[in-house]
Amino acid sequence: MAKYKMHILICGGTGCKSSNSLDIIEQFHQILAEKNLQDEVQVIKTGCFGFCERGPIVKIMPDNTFYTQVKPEDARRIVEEHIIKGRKVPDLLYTDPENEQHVSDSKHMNFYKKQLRIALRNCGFVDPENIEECISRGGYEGLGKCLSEMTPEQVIAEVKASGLRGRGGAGFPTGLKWELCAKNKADQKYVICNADEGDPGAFMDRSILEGDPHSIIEAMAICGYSIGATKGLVYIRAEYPLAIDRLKIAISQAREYGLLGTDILGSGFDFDIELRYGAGAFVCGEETALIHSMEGQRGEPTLKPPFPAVSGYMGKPSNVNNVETFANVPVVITKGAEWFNKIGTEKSKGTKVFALAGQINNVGLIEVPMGITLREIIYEIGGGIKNGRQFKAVQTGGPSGGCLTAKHLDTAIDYDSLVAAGSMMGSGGMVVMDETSCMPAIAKFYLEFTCEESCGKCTPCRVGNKRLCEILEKITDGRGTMEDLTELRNLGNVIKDTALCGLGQTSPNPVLSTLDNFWDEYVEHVVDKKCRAGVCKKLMNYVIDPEKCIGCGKCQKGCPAECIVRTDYIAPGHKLASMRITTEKCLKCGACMGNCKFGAISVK
Amino acid sequence: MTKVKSLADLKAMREKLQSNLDVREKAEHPESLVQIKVAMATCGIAAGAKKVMEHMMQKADELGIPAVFTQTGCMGYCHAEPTLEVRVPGKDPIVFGHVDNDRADEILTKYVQNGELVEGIIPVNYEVIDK
Amino acid sequence: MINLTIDNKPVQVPEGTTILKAARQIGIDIPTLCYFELDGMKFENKPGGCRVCVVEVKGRRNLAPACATDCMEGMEVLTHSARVINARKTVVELLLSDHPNDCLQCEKNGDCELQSLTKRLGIKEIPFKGEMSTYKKDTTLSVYRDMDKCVMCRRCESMCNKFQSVGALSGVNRGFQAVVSPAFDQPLGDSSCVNCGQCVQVCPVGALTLVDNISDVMKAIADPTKKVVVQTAPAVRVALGEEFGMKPGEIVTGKMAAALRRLGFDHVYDTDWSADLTIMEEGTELLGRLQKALKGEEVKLPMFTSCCPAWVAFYEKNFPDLLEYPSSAKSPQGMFGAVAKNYLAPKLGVKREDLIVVSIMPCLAKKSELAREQLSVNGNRDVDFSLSTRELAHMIRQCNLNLNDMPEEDFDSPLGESTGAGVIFGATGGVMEAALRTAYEVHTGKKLPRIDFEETRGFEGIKEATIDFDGFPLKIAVAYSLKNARILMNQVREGNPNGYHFIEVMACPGGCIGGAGQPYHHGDSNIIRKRMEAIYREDVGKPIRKSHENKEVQAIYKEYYGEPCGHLSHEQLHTTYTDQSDKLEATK
Amino acid sequence: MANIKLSEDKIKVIKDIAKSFGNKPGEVINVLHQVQGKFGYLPAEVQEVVAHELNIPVSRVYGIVSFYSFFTMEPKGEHPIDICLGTACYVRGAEKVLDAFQRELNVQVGKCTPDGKFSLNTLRCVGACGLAPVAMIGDKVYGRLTPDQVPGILAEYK
Repeated sequence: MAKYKMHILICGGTGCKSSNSLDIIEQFHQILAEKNLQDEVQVIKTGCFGFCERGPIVKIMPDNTFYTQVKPEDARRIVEEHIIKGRKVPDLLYTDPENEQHVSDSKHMNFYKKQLRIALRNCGFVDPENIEECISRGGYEGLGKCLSEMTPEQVIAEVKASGLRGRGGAGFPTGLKWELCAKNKADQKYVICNADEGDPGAFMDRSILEGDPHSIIEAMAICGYSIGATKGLVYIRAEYPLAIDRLKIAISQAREYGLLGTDILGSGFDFDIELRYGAGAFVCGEETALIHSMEGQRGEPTLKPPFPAVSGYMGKPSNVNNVETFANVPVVITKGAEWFNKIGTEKSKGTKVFALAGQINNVGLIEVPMGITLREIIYEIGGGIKNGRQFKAVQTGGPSGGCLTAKHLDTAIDYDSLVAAGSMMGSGGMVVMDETSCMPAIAKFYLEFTCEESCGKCTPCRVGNKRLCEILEKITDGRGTMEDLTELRNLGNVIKDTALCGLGQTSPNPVLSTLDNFWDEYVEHVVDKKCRAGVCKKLMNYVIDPEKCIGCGKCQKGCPAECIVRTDYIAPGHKLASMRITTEKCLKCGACMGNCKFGAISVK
Repeated sequence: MTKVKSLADLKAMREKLQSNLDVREKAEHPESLVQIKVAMATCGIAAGAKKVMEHMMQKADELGIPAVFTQTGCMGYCHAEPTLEVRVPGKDPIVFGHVDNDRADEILTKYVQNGELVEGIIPVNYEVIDK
Repeated sequence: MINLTIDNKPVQVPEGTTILKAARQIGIDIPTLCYFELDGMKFENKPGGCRVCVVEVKGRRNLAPACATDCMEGMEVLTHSARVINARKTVVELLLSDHPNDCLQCEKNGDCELQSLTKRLGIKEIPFKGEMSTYKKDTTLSVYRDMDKCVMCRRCESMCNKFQSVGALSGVNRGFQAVVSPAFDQPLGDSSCVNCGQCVQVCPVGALTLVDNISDVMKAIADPTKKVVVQTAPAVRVALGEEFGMKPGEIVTGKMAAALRRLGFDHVYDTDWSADLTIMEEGTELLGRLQKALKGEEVKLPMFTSCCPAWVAFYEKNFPDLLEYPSSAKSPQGMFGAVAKNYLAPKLGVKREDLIVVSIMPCLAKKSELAREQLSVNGNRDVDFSLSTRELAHMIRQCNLNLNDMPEEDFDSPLGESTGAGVIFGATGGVMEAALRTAYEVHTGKKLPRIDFEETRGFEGIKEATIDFDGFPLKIAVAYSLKNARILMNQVREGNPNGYHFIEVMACPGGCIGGAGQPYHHGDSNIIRKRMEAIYREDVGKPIRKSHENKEVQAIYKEYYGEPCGHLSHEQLHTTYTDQSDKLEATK
Repeated sequence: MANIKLSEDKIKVIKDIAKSFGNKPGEVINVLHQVQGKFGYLPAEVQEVVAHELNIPVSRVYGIVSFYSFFTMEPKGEHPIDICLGTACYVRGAEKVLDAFQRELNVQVGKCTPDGKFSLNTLRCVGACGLAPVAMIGDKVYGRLTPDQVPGILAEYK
């Protein structure tokens, strides 16, 4: 077996892939062959590195050099300079935005410094399509340990002791969930992996499946062993073709190596996994809806009880956990509950993966210990707000979460502190906003999503969210009244109190939390008919600064509403009279502003 | 492929496979390893650095030294090629010049394993960029 | 047993009891909307979707739906705290914000559960204004759909799928656009719908209503050139009283006949009479098949009854390969129409076209049945209009009458006499029992040792029995709900492993007494029970209880038809079935 | 009830897919995924055949198809065309541009040309009001459109 001296790791995650990372791989192969280096340098397609902001990412090992935004044509330089001559290619290195210096080693990048990677431990490190790489990282040893050294009860006890909680949203203790399912006797039970990530802007589950599918297979088998199930099902979004492919490859490799199938590792334990495809319904993240969808029904949630642990898929006891939760399980077993327990806060143990997005310098996927503050995430890992603007709010938990403000920046984040602050962990979306974001408009954006994704089964969600959305539309259109604000709050609270499932119960959070934290902004929209962020078009006025206007008339020609007229005023130094916008006729399309070459038009 | 039959099998397999990943494993925790940087610019290669590096990697393996080898550019000691820098955990890096296979063995057995200094040390006169 | 308190009142209930039922036990009536249960008939719609029945449970984060939350030891439930009332009102206000405000003209005015909820909660205005759902109106001959009024309770969907296995309706789309509809939003008439109308019976609002034929009938009555006769089905007389404030199960046969006369019908006859006639035909057909079978001749067994038009439509659409199994006898409505147009019209001295036959039925499928080609002669229908029990009640009120004040009157002759056997056609198992009473005596030539066949009675979904036919073990089955019928039909398809000879099917819960044209029972299955009791009471009260002993039936055979299953009766009293299934047709 | 009209080979494709899932009703979503994968969309006739093969009511199949956003009953063309009908575009003559596309392609909004090359849809705003009127073909944005430019643009794709 050839022993490679150097490894080139290239991100094959969906993000980097869509910006040509596969071509880069192809280029590397070609150039290495040309230089006769194919036996010395190995090219590995990995899962997501997380630093999607700067993709495609290429990492050179062993010197741990981290190249960002690599293009296929850069491959030659990397080979000729770095691989052959040992000189790093400086312009492809990551530039620290603070001191503008190149950073070559990911260890020294702020983006990675504060991260602790448990669930993402193998993402960006191993070739997800090669089970041997996974095994050499200790993969399946957790399963081995369970099967040969532990009873099912001990496994559950270990998971319980670790304090691991569900990473999909509500944070239900994983060990307890397993125990409930284990207690129910049945001829058949199911382990279900929820990979129906539907939260707009959250993609950690996809990254884990793409980067480390074996950890999920291993964890599901561990769960199966502990609850007495021999069948596993992964409910995965059909929109994740790459994750599906990788998972399929991983499953067949695991079967081939005897890590799935009958008599796993000589223990007498049988377990196998099948895939089921989601078809685009956010509500199917809710476990009862997910189960109905797997059974070939409309993905409508049903009341609990009965819980899936009692009557789940096909009426059999079933345990549903999401991808990230499962990804933690093998580590809990191999490193032990005690080790895991030390990470995090009192009630939230371990780490959480967040998809960092919005007006922030480093967009990407991060994994941090519970208890980290928002400040650390936003300013250290995230590299601060884009364009040096002011931080305004951060939205966590996607459509089910709320908006937190500067006063929450130093809160240690975990499941409970986020709920106390009016938001929630959710699946881990984290959208950072600056002063250019309008909070009522943000609330409306999320409500529109909820309305689109509501299953329509219960009244509060079907009609209530629609009405919430309509009231928000009224407010952002400048037609709102103070009574509307009262109604927003009352209706939001009723929906929270009466909706059938988790999606409905949490759907008013974006409204309620912005009402709490940005009340003034709502009042401005309603009373002053003003949008300070300049987002709500109907509340904006375009004005021409007569001192700056040279009177070229370009704005007038491009105005669809013919609302721009020439005045009599000629500013000092100009030859032509300035233009003026007739506000009453203005459609607020912004065409004039785009046409003005002199920056004379602004929004007030 | 034969199936993995037991946890012991799995662990044995891991042992066997692990070295393939060493390059990456070690890169993740370089501070706990012996880091050996071989200057491999044109002059170094011309002076036989590549062969020395290959030899040294094999030797380190034989001796069971947890070392990570990286290639680096010209260190500026063209007069003493092949040159390499050795950083033993907890110690300052030392640069050796005129390294051939024998000297390489010596560096490993004497300096790395026993802490004895060997001939050919070049005084370092600059800071490494990526410290 | 579980102990809990509801509104601070202690209550003890068995495990598995919902808060809703526990509360009812101590006189606390929590309002519901989507929740619907037919106790003892294995039908339940409990999606927990409307959220009207929410209550506060101490220690729980959010409100709990009482209809679907089981009582737990030590639970403290509040059903009317300020939080609950506010939530409940808001939920109903939300429903109203997407509901047309046309109560006054709505078919369901006065019978609407949303209307009574609104009144009960004291909602005076709707604080929410916004987009309202709009859908195409759609109608079959029986069912009218105005889905703008749908509140997504899903009762109709459950009825259509879980109870009837017809599968015409399904929840479609999602979110605010979610509604119950046939596939591709196609007209209900183009779907697998069999017009059983049970969706109408359970709809809490005016989204699904019957097709109203009152004005057609009034016009005919007002037309001096027409003679208008009416027939009334057995189940009507045990339910019509409910519309006039009488207790369920009150028998109003005489008052009904009197009211019909006052409405202006020229002659008031009884479908019970033609039910007896049906037994003569169907019973004879059964005996014929059995005798052939005994002789080892090729014959289709089991024979199915064919009086339920929803059932007929169901097997034409779903079991086109088994069309030779059901009896070819027309339904009592159909037979009455045939007799009226062929035999009665000349007797009354009117042309066929000038005799208008109206039926009063507990059923909505009858409105579709009368349009079957097989029930017309040269485009003139044997039965011109069918009114449901509810429409008859409307008509009585419209004509300033009160059923309570009516005298007891008899039906007209010659199509007015009936036996107890004709009466019990209205309940599940009744056609079977009536047939057995006659077939036994005709077949054996002996008098029945006992008239009552208890084994065919009651609310069990599928009843089976073996009847000793003087040494011959006759295997029978009785089913109500088309889902149960489907089970039996599938058995027949698989070779009739249970060896049935005769199977009765009725589509509606408890038979015609639970028909879609009956007064709304709003899920109170006791009402259906009372109607059934009344049916058997009426049976016992009849001097003659076997169809073949009906004097007027005997007379018409003597005078007109000759013998059951004879040539003329075949022509007029029997029918044919056609394949109405979806077909896969390959094109190039 | 209606007769389902579909070509023989299409029926066969559906039958084979249904069979590969054991004709089990519970597999309906998997079957629909594969069928859509083959045909690109799920027209009514196709759903009828799926229902027939799995022995479930077609209303249930439609209930599922209309629930999940991944399933579509409209064919998308090889080059999907989206015309912005936001206010800014509308007042600058987007409707005339839309008419031109309709005329050139001889196709209604929401439909696909018979050869499957183009499908035509409208949307509310693409956020490029400065370029109004705007149309998108695939991912490419065309701005400041006039009706007489339409034939030339379409020619790029023919």
